[in-house]
Amino acid sequence: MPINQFQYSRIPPEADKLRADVRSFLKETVADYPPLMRAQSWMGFDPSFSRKMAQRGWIGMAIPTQYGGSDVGPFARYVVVEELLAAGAPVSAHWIADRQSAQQILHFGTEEQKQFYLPPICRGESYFCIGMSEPNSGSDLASIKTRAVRDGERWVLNGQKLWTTNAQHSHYMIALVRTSQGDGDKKSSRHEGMSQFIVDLRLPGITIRPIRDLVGSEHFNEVFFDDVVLEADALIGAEGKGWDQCTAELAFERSGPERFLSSIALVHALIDAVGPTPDALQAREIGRITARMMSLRNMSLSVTAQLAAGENPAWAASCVKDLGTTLEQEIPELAHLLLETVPSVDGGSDYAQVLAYLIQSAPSFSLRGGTREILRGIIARGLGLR
Amino acid sequence: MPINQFQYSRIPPEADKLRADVRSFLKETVADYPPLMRAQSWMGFDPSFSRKMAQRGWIGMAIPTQYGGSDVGPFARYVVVEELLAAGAPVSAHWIADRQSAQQILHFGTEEQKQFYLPPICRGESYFCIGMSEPNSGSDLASIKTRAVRDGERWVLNGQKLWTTNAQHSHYMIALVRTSQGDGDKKSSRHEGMSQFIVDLRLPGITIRPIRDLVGSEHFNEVFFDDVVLEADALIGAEGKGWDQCTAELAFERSGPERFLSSIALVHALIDAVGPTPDALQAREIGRITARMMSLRNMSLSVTAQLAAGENPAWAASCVKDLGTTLEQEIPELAHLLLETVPSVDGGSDYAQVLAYLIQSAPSFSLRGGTREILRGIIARGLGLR
Amino acid sequence: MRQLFESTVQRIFGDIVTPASLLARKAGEWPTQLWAAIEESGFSVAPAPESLGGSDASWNDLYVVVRAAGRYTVPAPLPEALLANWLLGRSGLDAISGPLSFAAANTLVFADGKVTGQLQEVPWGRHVAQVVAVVAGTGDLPSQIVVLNVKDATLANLRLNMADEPRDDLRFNAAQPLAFAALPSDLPADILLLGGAMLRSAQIAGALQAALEMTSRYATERSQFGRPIANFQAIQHRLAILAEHTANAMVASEAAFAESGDQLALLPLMAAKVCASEAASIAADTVHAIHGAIGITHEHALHLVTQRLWSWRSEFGSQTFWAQRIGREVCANGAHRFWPAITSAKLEAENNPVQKTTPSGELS
Amino acid sequence: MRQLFESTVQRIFGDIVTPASLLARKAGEWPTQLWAAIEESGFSVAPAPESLGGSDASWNDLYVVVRAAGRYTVPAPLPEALLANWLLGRSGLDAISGPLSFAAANTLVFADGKVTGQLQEVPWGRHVAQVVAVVAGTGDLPSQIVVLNVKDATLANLRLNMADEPRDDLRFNAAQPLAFAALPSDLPADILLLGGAMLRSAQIAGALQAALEMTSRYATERSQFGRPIANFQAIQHRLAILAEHTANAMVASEAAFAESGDQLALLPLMAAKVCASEAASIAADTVHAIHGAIGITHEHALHLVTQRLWSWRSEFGSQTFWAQRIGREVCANGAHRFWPAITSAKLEAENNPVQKTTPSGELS
Repeated sequence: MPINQFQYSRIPPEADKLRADVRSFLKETVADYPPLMRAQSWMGFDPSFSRKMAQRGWIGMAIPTQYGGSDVGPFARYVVVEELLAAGAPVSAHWIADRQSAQQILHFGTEEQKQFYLPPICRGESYFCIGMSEPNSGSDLASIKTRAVRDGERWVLNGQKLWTTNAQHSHYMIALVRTSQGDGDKKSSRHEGMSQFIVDLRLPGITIRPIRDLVGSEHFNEVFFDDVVLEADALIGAEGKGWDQCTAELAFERSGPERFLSSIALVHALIDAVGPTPDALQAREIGRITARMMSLRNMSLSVTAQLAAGENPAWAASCVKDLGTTLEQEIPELAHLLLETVPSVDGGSDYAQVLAYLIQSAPSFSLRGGTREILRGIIARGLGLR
Repeated sequence: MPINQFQYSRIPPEADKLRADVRSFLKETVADYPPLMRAQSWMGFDPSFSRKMAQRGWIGMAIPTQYGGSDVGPFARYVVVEELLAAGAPVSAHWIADRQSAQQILHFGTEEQKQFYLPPICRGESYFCIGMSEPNSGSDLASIKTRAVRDGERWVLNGQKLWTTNAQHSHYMIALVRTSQGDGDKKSSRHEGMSQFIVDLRLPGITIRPIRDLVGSEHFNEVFFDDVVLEADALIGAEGKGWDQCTAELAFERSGPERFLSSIALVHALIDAVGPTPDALQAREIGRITARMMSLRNMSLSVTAQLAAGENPAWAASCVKDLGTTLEQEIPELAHLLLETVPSVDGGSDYAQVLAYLIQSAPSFSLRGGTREILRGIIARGLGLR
Repeated sequence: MRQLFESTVQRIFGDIVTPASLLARKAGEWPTQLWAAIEESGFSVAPAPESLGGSDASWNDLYVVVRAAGRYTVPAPLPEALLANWLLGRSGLDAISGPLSFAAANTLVFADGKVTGQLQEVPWGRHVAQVVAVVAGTGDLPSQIVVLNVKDATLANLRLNMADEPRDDLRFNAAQPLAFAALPSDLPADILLLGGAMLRSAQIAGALQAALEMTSRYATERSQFGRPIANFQAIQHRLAILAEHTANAMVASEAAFAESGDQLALLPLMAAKVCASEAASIAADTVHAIHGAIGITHEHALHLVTQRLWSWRSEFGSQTFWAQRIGREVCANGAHRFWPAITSAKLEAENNPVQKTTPSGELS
Repeated sequence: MRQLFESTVQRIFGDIVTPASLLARKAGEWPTQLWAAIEESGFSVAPAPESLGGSDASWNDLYVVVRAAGRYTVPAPLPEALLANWLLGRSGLDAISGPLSFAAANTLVFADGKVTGQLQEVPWGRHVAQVVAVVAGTGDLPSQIVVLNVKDATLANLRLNMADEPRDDLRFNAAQPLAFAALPSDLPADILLLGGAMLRSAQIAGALQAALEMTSRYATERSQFGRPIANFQAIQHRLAILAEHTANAMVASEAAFAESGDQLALLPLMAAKVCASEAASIAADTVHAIHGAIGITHEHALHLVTQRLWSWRSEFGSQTFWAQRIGREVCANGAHRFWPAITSAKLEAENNPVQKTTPSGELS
């Protein structure tokens, strides 16, 4: 049974030592942030903050030093990342580049690509987005239609990406597109013929249109490619292997502390609003949230240990993501039942505003990094059910 | 949208007048029952209690007077039934006969069958069980294999029924069996070729074996038919129409107060155990149970009004059953979180024993009258989803 | 009457309150055209007696109006005006057809003909002309209903609920009420909180109908993995559960209105707010999960419904607030009075008239 | 050590504790053969120091033993004996290899060398020979650990949990303890309640593994509507959620054991009992729903697992009990100490050493 992959793993002491440094850095930098700003956490975009982090060696911690990283290993990175998220630091600018894009370039890129892309990422100056979803593709990524066609040494890119987080602020997109014939509708070839490209978003023919969401923020974008000409070295990894390259990284995307800490700003606001003597209902729910956050962190660390040992914890990471999303989405639902504070926007107490923000953000938690249906399908497969 | 079928309906005053009579009858008869006995409610089997009820005209209330019923209509019957269930009266002996079998005989039986079967039912002396499920059929009733084969004027019955409630105490079974060729596996004919028979359980060739359940009770039975010879008049309704006849009655089976009152003995024990000054958690959960029980009753009465008006509320009845089961199963789950009483058997407080009994009975609530999957499939069909 | 009401409000709302017009509104904006249509229709004064300018509409008649206000996500204090005018009528005061709201909570003191204190979380407080409140009685003095002129108030702590509906505090300093009268002795002092909860339960029921319809339709239109997502069992089950809770909230809120007359039906309305609020939570979760990313964009109409569900479930007492109030009373009464409370839809009055110490039907 | 432990207990349990033997047992019956095997293996005394008759096994080593006791639904107080012997060892008393249990709650008074009062809900109380309890200190007197001879007791309020495991009260009247010693000052007086909760969290984790395995297998073997029920999306999703909660309970309970040494890891063990108890509820619901009617028959082994899940989730503090204890402490500490508590797995000691007033690691 894959369930036995879950074994308790402590953070090694040398990694845990970093924690004090990170906390004092956060005290200097974000201590005065208002709660509503902290609530945005890894959706908060602040290049100057990213550069400050980079100066301390906290971006590219899993990247070799020859490319500008500090190569201190996954647990040290874990400590830094969880402290940032718990404090609601604005990490969005470098987030995708640090977590995912740099890893992909490191694993699948050429030496030239590594030397070109990785150092600025590690300096906190180069930001990436991920071009996966398209109109009508949703969870069904194999149905994408954006296509790159060879033109001599180059490629010509046409199509459209949708729901691309931070595209309007990013320098590059790593895009998954079709490079061979077939329209993706034939069952046999659904996952074949896709490749990944690093697309410089300043190229001619690219139009980026931000999408306003229900709280008025603009995180998502539509990105249109109209005869965009890509040089040969825009291809990353092997032609036709884009799908495999994407899925290989999913365990990183699905098991980190961002998978159970998205609502922590509300937990903080709630504890303050309830005060030191909770009633029986408030005590139970706050205690339950505490217990589940602790144990989810232990699940997440268990996956980190598997990653550190070179194993493939794709199954376990799906468990962390799905259960973590459950907690993140439950927290605002529980909170609104514990105090007679009507959530509010454009005025009201800190608690009322953080509550309103997280109630409305919670639906997006299960969109990022694989819907629940996808994750549960993966888990069921591991149990031998399909 | 079928959702508009749900309209609030009051119990008519003339039906509600019965309530005081029933309450004083219950005061005389069941006031001294210990809580654990009340918890069994409609699984409690007591022929003398059934006969007492019949003497008051409270069995066969929806049966015409010419067949021994009191024909006072569905709301009057509703009042009597909900009072019995709320008090935990032992109604099991006549329950199926009164709720379902008498209705089937009334609607599909010949005049001779009505005259023969209905009066003893209304006297509380004739008990029925329902032979539907078989080994490996479960929710998939169309896959049953028990078969009756014509032999001149008669039928010869062979096969096996499973999970037949009260078979060991009943006089008759209304059995759904195959009467034409085909084995039920061909999609086109899955619901065809089935007929219903009233099987006298004293006939030669019938073996009844009670099945012990996880609390040590024996409600379920296996019933074996080995060349059982049935007379021509054992067939009820039209040959080959057994499936339609069964499904026509399901609204009665799925919308009554037994669909949300199965755990009421635990609510009573819980309120007593909590005492007059609940804490914030206890108050909320007890209040929530109260609110949901009230509103489920209103949903159930809304279906009763539709039945009374001659409509077919099959869709709405499925909603009542599924949501009612949710409440019935939630009550023991909530209760065990409200007091630090470890549930116990073979000793312990009334509350501890009622809690243990209902925790262990709750799984069966979603087996009776259609599993959740079946009910939700019906509801989804009504919403136009399939 | 009820059917006429329903078809009339549906026509008014259907013409004016289109999703496109709602999405184009500015946050907290007053709907001038819509309110004019409401005034012209006479709905907002309907619950008052004819002698006081209304049309004697019963709560049972008005249920469909309030539910439709939820279903069409009507951005105006029509439900609030109905309750305010009902209370004015019960107290012998003239109905008010202009923009009208009420405050369920306040810190008012009424002395020497002047009112001082604060009205809290007044729906549309910054826009309406008049507000109704109850000044709680002290000692021998009975509670008073007052009608206050918003022009006399200082606006404070302005805010919007998640659906951009204004919820504002109003401060009065020795303001003279436009009208006042003693609260009828058969009404509890928190009648506006109770009534507000009843209104919201019906609005939620209407919004649930809209959510169920929109999402059932979307599931049959949207395809993934080569087939409509309505084909997936997980989607079917979630929508089935949503339908069950929608039915539950509809029947519970209708019961509260239908059993209300000169007094409000207290236990039914509390139960309705508990069930509707819980259904609202389930619904918002379900419909966003099924719609996916498109559902959280501003340009899609789904959030018009879900932002109201998220807001209304908390307004005028959350599920917890009313459940605790019911639960405390149930426990105080003991197990033997539990079932009689369910069948009589009253916690105490009918079942134990001797021990009754509060006004008829009131729940302490 | 841990791997050797795991393979050894699995062999013992696998040989003796078969589903057939479990189903054939009488309610509350003592497992003579099984206990003999346990004594022979030396497991029950393992946590005591070698000098006192044990083998110095750590809680981290013993985790797999306790979890296996849950997984194989072992009908004997082996987990209880482990905790009792650990506490005896910590107090310098000899380990006990005979049938042994403990009482987490009691009303004992220890004066003039005699013990009077009642032990409550002692696991297997009617069958064991000796019971360990902590007599709470009063004033300057420290708490005392006492070993009591069951022969000196009157059995009272005998009962079984849902899995037919005895839970009995024992009354003592001026009984002389078989041994006693002062409770080490670094241990809280409710150490047996805390330890009991930790044991049950690991037993639940083991039972969850069994439930997940049995039910995943059943779903692939059982067909309805012409295909294995494992093909239905609703079944897949429910088992996926069960797997998530099983993983959660496993890691949470393992963390509690791994972080426990001479003291128990208080916050981790409370969190483990909260998570494991919640997982137990989800699991019992899920596996019965998937098994259908066959699962509630006596002859099917499913109830061996679910009756333990239902019982153990309530024993030594329910989910509510421990969650409230954590929640009260979290609120008292304030929001700024919430995240440090998560990362240090301590509610107070490390994060605020100055204000510490209770013994190290203790949670009031």
